[in-house]
Amino acid sequence: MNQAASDIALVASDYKSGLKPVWCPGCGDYSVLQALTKAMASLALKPEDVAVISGIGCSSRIPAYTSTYGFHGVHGRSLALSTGLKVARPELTVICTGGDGDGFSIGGNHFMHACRRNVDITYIVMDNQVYGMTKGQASPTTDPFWDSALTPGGTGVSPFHPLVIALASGANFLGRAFSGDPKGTAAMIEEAIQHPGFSFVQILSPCVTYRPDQKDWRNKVRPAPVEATSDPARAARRLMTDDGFNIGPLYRGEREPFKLNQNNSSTETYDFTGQFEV
Amino acid sequence: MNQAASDIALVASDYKSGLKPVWCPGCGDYSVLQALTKAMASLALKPEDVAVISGIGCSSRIPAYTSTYGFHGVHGRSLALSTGLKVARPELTVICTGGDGDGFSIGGNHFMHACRRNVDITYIVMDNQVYGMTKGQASPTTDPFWDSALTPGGTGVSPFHPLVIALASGANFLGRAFSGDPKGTAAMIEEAIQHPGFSFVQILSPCVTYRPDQKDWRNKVRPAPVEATSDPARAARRLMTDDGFNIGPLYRGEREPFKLNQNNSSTETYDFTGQFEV
Amino acid sequence: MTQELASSRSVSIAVAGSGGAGAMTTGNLLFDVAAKQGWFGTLTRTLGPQIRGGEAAAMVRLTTAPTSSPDDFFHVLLAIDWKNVERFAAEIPLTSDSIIISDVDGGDVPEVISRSGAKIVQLPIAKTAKQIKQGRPNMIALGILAEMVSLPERTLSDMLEKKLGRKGQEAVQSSLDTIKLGRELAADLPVVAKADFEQPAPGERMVISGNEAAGWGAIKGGIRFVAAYPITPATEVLEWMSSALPKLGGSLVQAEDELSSINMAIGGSYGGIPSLTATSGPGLALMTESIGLAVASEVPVVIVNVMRGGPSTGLPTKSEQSDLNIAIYGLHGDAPHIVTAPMAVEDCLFTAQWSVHLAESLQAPAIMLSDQFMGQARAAVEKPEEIDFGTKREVLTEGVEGYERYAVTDSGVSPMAIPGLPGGQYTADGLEHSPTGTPSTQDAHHAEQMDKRLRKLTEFDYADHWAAIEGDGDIAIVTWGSTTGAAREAAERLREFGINAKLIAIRLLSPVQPEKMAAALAGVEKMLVVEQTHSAQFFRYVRAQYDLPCQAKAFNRAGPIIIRPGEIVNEIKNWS
Amino acid sequence: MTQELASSRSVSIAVAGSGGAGAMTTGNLLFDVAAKQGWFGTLTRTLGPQIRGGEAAAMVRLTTAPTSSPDDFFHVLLAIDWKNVERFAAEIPLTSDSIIISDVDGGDVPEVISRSGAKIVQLPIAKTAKQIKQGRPNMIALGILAEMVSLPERTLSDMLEKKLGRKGQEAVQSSLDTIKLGRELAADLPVVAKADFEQPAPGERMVISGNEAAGWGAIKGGIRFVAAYPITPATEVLEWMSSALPKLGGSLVQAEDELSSINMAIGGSYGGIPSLTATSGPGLALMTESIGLAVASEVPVVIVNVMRGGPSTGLPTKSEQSDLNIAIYGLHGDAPHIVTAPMAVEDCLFTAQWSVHLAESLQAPAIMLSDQFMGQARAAVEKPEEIDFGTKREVLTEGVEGYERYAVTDSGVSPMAIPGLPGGQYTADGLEHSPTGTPSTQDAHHAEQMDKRLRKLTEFDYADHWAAIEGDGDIAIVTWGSTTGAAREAAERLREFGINAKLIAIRLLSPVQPEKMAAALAGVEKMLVVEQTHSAQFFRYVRAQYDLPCQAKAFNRAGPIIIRPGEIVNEIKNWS
Ligand SMILES: Cc1ncc(C[n+]2csc(CCOP(=O)(O)OP(=O)(O)O)c2C)c(N)n1
Ligand SMILES: Cc1ncc(C[n+]2csc(CCOP(=O)(O)OP(=O)(O)O)c2C)c(N)n1
Ligand code: SF4
Ligand code: SF4
Ligand SMILES: [Mg+2]
Ligand SMILES: [Mg+2]
Repeated sequence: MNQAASDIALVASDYKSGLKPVWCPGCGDYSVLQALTKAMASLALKPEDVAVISGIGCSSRIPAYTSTYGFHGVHGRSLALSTGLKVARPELTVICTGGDGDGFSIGGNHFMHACRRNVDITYIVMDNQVYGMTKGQASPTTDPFWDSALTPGGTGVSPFHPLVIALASGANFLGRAFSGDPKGTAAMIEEAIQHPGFSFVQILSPCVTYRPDQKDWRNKVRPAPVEATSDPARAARRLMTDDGFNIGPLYRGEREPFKLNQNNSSTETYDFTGQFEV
Repeated sequence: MNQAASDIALVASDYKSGLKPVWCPGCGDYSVLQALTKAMASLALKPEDVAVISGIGCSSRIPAYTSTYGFHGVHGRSLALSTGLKVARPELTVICTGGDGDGFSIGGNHFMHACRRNVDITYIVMDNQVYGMTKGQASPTTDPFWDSALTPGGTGVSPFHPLVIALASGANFLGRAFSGDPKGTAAMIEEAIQHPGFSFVQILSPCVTYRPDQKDWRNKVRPAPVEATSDPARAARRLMTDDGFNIGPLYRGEREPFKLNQNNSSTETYDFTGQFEV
Repeated sequence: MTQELASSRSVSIAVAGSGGAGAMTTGNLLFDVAAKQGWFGTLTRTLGPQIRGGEAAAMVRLTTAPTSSPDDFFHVLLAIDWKNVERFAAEIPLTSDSIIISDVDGGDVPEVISRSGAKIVQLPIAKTAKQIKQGRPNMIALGILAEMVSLPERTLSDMLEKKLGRKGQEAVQSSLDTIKLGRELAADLPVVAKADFEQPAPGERMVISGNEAAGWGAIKGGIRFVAAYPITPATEVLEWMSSALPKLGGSLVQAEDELSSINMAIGGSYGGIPSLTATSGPGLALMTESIGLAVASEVPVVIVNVMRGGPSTGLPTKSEQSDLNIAIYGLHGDAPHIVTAPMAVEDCLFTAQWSVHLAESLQAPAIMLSDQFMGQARAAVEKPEEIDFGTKREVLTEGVEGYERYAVTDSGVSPMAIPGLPGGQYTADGLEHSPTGTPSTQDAHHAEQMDKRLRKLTEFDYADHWAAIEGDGDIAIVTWGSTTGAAREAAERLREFGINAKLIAIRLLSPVQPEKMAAALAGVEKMLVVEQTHSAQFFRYVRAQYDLPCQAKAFNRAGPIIIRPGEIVNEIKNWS
Repeated sequence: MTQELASSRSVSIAVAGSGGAGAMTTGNLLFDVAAKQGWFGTLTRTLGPQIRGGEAAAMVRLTTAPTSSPDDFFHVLLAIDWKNVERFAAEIPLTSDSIIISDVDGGDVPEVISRSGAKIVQLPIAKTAKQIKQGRPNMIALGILAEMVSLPERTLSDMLEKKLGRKGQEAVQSSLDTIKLGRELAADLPVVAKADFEQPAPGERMVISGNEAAGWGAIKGGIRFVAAYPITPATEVLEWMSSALPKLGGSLVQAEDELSSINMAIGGSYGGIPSLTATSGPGLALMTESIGLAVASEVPVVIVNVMRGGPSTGLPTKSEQSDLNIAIYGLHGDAPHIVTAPMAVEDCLFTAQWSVHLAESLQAPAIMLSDQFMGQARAAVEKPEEIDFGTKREVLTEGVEGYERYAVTDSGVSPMAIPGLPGGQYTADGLEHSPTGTPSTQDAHHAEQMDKRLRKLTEFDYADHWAAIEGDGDIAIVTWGSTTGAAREAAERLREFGINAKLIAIRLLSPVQPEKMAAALAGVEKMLVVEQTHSAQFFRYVRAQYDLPCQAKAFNRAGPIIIRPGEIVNEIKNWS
């Protein structure tokens, strides 16, 4: 981006790199990119102070489509990259992104532990209930009877509930958005970025290629009937009976975020010799 | 074991290999071994039809101390070993064992997904809220302010709640036991083995060496005030407010277990040539 | 088609087009019809970066006798359109003898293509297609190419019926009509020497991909349990097996990650059921810790690793042989295990079956290194013969007092008790152990178990499956994996030039076979080590592991441009 | 002590005892007091299988000049008791010249020990200890040994005060009294030639472990962020750094596993903060996929791998050099990176600092291979000099239009933008990419980025830090890591025998240095490659990577029995 740009107000398109996405026409992730860039513009974040981190998957291609710093890492490890970056460089805004396979299957352990650790990062998962990139296998959020070449007739395994796990693990902000509503999604991302500690946003983002049935989502989603609570037990009760289509902020926690390293002065010296004297 | 042995009733000691444990004198894991062997005796399991699987840690040494089949695998992967074994050999009783570090830190992803998958195995975690084997670092269940050489002053991270995560992920039986009560622990293991699907038993098993403060547990534990429920939402409410010292069965689920492979006849042949004709 | 352009025994054709143009359909139909006619050959494809439906090219080589080599150049490049063709132009080498066929309304031939000097023929492809209702340009293309290789109408229409039948009779008819117009267009080609082609060898062909063949071979070898985590380009091995296994009472579980899939497979095999997983570089990297567990605990397990371009996520859709190092050396500690590699699409069948046999017989993990090129290629080959390798896992058949799971035997293999057997109970362990399996840090135990685990591999009789050794001469082309095809064709061509070249293509990469290699190298003065890596991994491996009685030189290149026989011929001719 | 038993410049003493006997306390106090007196040397320990408090032996070598070699035999084995001594008897070699000191009431000397033919001296250790209130046999042992090496009373009592002071004056006094009785008991030893010892070189000693030295070196090199997952024998690197880092504004995070720790470190470093993680074999295996990411995305990161016995969980408390292969070859794809190895406890400091310098300068991962032997040994050494390697990470200092993160430069190093810099925004990628970082599967991009990533490593000037080359002659001992000590001592002894032997100990294992190696090998006719592996990994590595102008032979052995200088001397003497 242009150096002068930071003096004038930026709009969503300033947060796009201009690189043409590899996504299929109609993929929900286009709208997520739109929403993310809009949220950054609303918050007037300096692109150079933001890092968008991801793993591997269609959705994980998003960093390169923004004009911020980015890191397209390996499959499943985006939260670990994000944690290291944020702890080492607390002044940056760190946004971790990816898919349901990346985040909840191979990356499931980091998801749980990132929630617990409560480092001040925002995690955006584009949930399409499928492995898009590898051409259509079941992900943890896939319906047990969804047929695929790898698991004919379905996995038979009940779906993973990311919001419940995040809550039980200690995430500090939870929300669900639908990519078909980029405005609402942008607002949600905006709030998530601002909320201290670990924020998690599940975005229902249809895969038009391997899950054409998800066209239906548009008719299923609805605003969550009640305001987000800050009481974990109440949030748990709500989320456990939630059918997956309530949209909006669902939990605003008040946990103390992880204590970040606030002093990176590497010019200081310290003599350790004394420790090794006999 | 002696071949004739299967004709006469076995007692707990018949399920011990006689190998001297490497554990420190007073370690809680001795009582877990006692309870496990007692449970197997009560169920009159044939030692040759049982496999006790583990990862790495003090607690993970338990398989070799039993007279059943055993597998002391690598750190954190015991549930994957167990799943493969049970799916391939459904007629065996598969008992997975290990510690809080092995199961909830490095093994956390397999824990979540094993709960979801609901394969009929029993998972016993000897929770001492510390990495014993590597000489005293914080585990996921450790208090945030517990001081250690690796995290002086504590990790500052709120503890992982294994039973809540197990419930949220879909485990079918949940219980908590205290190794100081080997009889109750044996009864719990017995029930867990019998319960269909994935059963998880958290056993508070003190580390006398690195957590001498856990002597206190004896005074803290108490029987759970209410009967185990089969309603996940109710169980969630209870577990989320639980202080970690309620002992007993806490949830008896009714989910359909994972459909195991019921036909291992490898003598059958099938001609696939037709698939590749042009 | 002139003699210079295509030999009478081989023709190579590329069909390119942007997303939706249907180039792959054209290529696949052309290939299937040719196979039905008795042609041998290979079809590979190259894709743009789009997740789905972007530009693509089908690359077909048809031959009258079996071969797994690509040719040096394409005789024909047919471009349905030119969009983004620069993304893979380098993968479609042309000469001034080649013919470029493109749409007269499709714009100029891009410079990356035209600089080859190939003859350019512009035909009214799109316009002609419009003459038919729902007529598509890619069917015009198919007609042109079918005419060029003299494919009979009848075989083509039968195939169309078979493949497009479910779209309804109207669609089939429209395609046939369009193809017909294409055939007519071909008449306008400058020289089309149809009659020159030899008849392919008689017999029925089978069309199979390397990934399917690997899955099938594994099942023939006895695999009945698979744990799977998808990854390009290995997914098809798993997908094929998921439908095939239940037919034989086997099963497949989708795992949460590769750490899980390898351990599930080890668990199944510990239970006595031959087990497998398949992956590619990044997944293999995640598995190495647990493959080491299989080494130490002596549990057989097969890992099919379909290589793609590295490092890191690298080039997931492109081929390379650069996982050789990790497959051989990637386990921590001294961890002897088996590494095999098929040499061609159809050899995936043999080598997978053999790999299961080795893993089971030796109670050790076997990594089979396939690659994207052969894994995802479709090959027209002869139907396979039935093979039976005989011996299987040595199991304890009756319980014994004081059973020693890791007994130090002469062969190094110790009878394994399978859970369920009374009196066989033991605990498998990844810690170093005494013969009973009890953990031990004693030098004597470590030394004897290390010796035993190595000995069982080195003492085994691998018969002559360890390598393909063909021809004789003082020059050897030493290679492995999918470059074998090109190396074999190079050796043949060199012989035609009067240079006696020997082919040594290694199927068993680990353990090494020093005596057999010494015999193979007897009389060889120069060896050219051919491989598709950037750092000459195979060359260094050969130097490290074998005493070389001759000069050795590497001819290596990273992916994605495959090595072609003419390049090898040149290397050898210019080696003074 | 006779001249034959211990040279006047070196004495080796082992103290063994069962759990609770306090053998380690005796060994540590003896060592610290000797260090205070100006002795150099090393203390290592060996343990039984118990998690804590089982049988143990402290193995001390004291020398008057710096050395990192073990001696061939122990001059003295003092056994407080004999329980389970067979578990590590092989690690304490004795000769008929050695002295075994044991308790007269402690039963017969076990056969594994007595068969050495060493002189056996039985003293009333336990009984004498009982003369003092709370007197402990291990303090009698300390008295005996202190007398044997002429340690002054005053230094010893000061040290006791320092180490046991917190237990109260009474405890200290009781210990001192017990030691005194031990000293008196030593009078009954057959020959104690105290006066024969040379004075150690003047100057103050520092006592440090390799793991501490590695942590300190890393911090000197600039590491300010560490991600940690504990594993034996690497945990102390992390534990030491966790307290040290905050003093310099750095921080450490405990990760949930090694997959996380390596990625956290890469994340921190991507943010511009030099970052590190430490692990051992099993953990390194889990990290290789992501180390490959650091290669492809060109992010510096340091991985300290403290080797233990393999394969699999193996022998966590024993030393081996068998992670060489995985460190060099364990990444999938062609993934050039840095591998270094310190040669001794104190060299962990230098090599760690240098490894950070290399990783940062070359924007690549550096794996430093330490091992259990040097990592957990305590060494009495000279205080280190300050070193400054100068140049650091090349960063973009000002934003530019069209910034190319992966610009193809002559050096191969491209200026890296650090988040926060306006106009430097880019996306780091593990997929192959164009110079801007945009994913690309094009051959031209792959080739140029592969060349660049290799070139930046091969073109760098490693000065003469790449190896230690000492002496001259037509025989070379080529080695690396902690066997360097023994190799150096062997070369010295050979020179005394009139055989000119050259030491080549390699600190930079990757990238290879062909020209420097050729120069080092000039005139060498035979090289003995010495290493602690079962499969001669280093020997094969040397053959693979270097053109050897001479005969080469491996002298290798798996752990846990370390290689001793006399064995190397014999190998060379017997090499006809
Ligand atoms: C270690 C490793 N295993 C497997 C893969 C193959 N892989 C790439 S993306 C992907 C799944 C992507 O699914 P998701 O995260 O849901 O993203 P989507 O494509 O649906 O957006 C897999 C399995 C890989 N790249 N690396
Ligand atoms: C891959 C790997 N990482 C780290 C280790 C080191 N390690 C061994 S046991 C252990 C933790 C054990 O803790 P826990 O499971 O709670 O068992 P406990 O000893 O407390 O019973 C660790 C980190 C290892 N063996 N392998
Ligand atoms: S495959 Fe699905 S998720 Fe991937 S780009 Fe296409 S529509 Fe989007
Ligand atoms: S260290 Fe703790 S957990 Fe390990 S054996 Fe000792 S008491 Fe038990
Ligand atoms: Mg997805
Ligand atoms: Mg524990």
